[in-house]
Amino acid sequence: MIDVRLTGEALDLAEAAARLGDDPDTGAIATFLGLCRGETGRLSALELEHYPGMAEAEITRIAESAMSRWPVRGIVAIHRFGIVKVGEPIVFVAARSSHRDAAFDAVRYVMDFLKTEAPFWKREHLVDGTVGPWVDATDADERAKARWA
Amino acid sequence: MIDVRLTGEALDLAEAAARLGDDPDTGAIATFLGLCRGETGRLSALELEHYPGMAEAEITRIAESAMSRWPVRGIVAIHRFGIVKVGEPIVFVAARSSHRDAAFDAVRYVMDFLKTEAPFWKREHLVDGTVGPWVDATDADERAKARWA
Amino acid sequence: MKYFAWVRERIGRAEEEIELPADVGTAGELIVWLKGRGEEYAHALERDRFIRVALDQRHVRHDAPLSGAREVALFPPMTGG
Amino acid sequence: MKYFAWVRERIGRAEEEIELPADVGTAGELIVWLKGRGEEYAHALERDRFIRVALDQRHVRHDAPLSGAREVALFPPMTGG
Repeated sequence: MIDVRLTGEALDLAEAAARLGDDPDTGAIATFLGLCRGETGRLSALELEHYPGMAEAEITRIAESAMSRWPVRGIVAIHRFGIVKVGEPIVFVAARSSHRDAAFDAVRYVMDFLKTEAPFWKREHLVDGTVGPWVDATDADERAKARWA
Repeated sequence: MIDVRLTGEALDLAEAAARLGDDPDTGAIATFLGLCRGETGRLSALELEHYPGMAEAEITRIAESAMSRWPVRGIVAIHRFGIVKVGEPIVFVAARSSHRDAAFDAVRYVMDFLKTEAPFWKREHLVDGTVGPWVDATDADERAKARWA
Repeated sequence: MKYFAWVRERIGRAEEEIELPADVGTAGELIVWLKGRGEEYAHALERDRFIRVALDQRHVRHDAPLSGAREVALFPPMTGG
Repeated sequence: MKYFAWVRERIGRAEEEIELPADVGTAGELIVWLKGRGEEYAHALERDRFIRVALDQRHVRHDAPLSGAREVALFPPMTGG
């Protein structure tokens, strides 16, 4: 089971977690929640631009790849677009599996590829009301992806 | 911030997640939920015996060790005791951090040590109403712990 | 063509229909050709190798042939998640 | 002394007060000495090396000295989480 969704609204985490469904042979659920950081008071929000259609397709391809690598019974991925205020969720990824290693690996893999392959672009909105620069891609994220090669 | 709790009641996941608190410089929250598996229809529940006092102390020591290894801003760990029915949560662990790697590592580390060091013992309750054997410790769990050495 | 983030801003539009000359065969050749269309394109695409290309909503390398693609998108390295 | 899980079941009690002889110095020596106290102890502790020991709620190895511990617990390998 793969469930990928984009939304312009605040994430409802209970609803997001419920999308994994019930399954008596799931022994492990790993989740990740990425939040908009304030960068020690500098930011008021992040604005997320995305490529409609390709964003869903690319995250789905990443989740399919994760399910082919590990014995995972389901993956849910939800990603925000638009204005995301400091403290609000940007992305939620969850995987359920019989055992914990597969669930942990699958969620981390999806996040590492999502960061560098899913077509989203962040720009900063500053606390003084101005719109700041586009966020630069980081080497750390490229290295994180490389560890799965 | 470390928040360790044992409970004989069903876990309230929204309440559990809320224990992490708000923090504008948290960019990443990783969580793990361990559930009672049905073992393909064989089990009705697991019964968890624990060592009161030491269980809390040992999980706290494990969480402190995780916080000393990674730049994690908070860890929450909640563990059930008593009868846990198939599909119900046994353990919830969450960590918040500025960046995702630390949050993932901390949660996985806490789970790997909790499995082999926290004083809990599981016994099977079967669907035919009888009480089955105590669950044996696994080599896989010992190996999982060894990877952090 | 579709453009995103600062590529979109510098070019000044989010999408446009373009008739390609016959000698533009790959994604990389498309970028070079677009840079000759005007200052805004030259500015948006100046750091060639940082520009990502998607053909029909799939990432491709700059040496990928354009053949048959109905939708071509150019954008900066991604920063989601 | 506190006992848990199948160690508790085989010994037939969850806890008891015990006066140790002076020559029982380590956790491992305690296990050997307890095995001599009766069949239920011998059965519970027969696989010595699988028995875990905690002194004052901390795990210790079998060669750890008992000195000063107020609470000693014996139990099987743990299976929580």
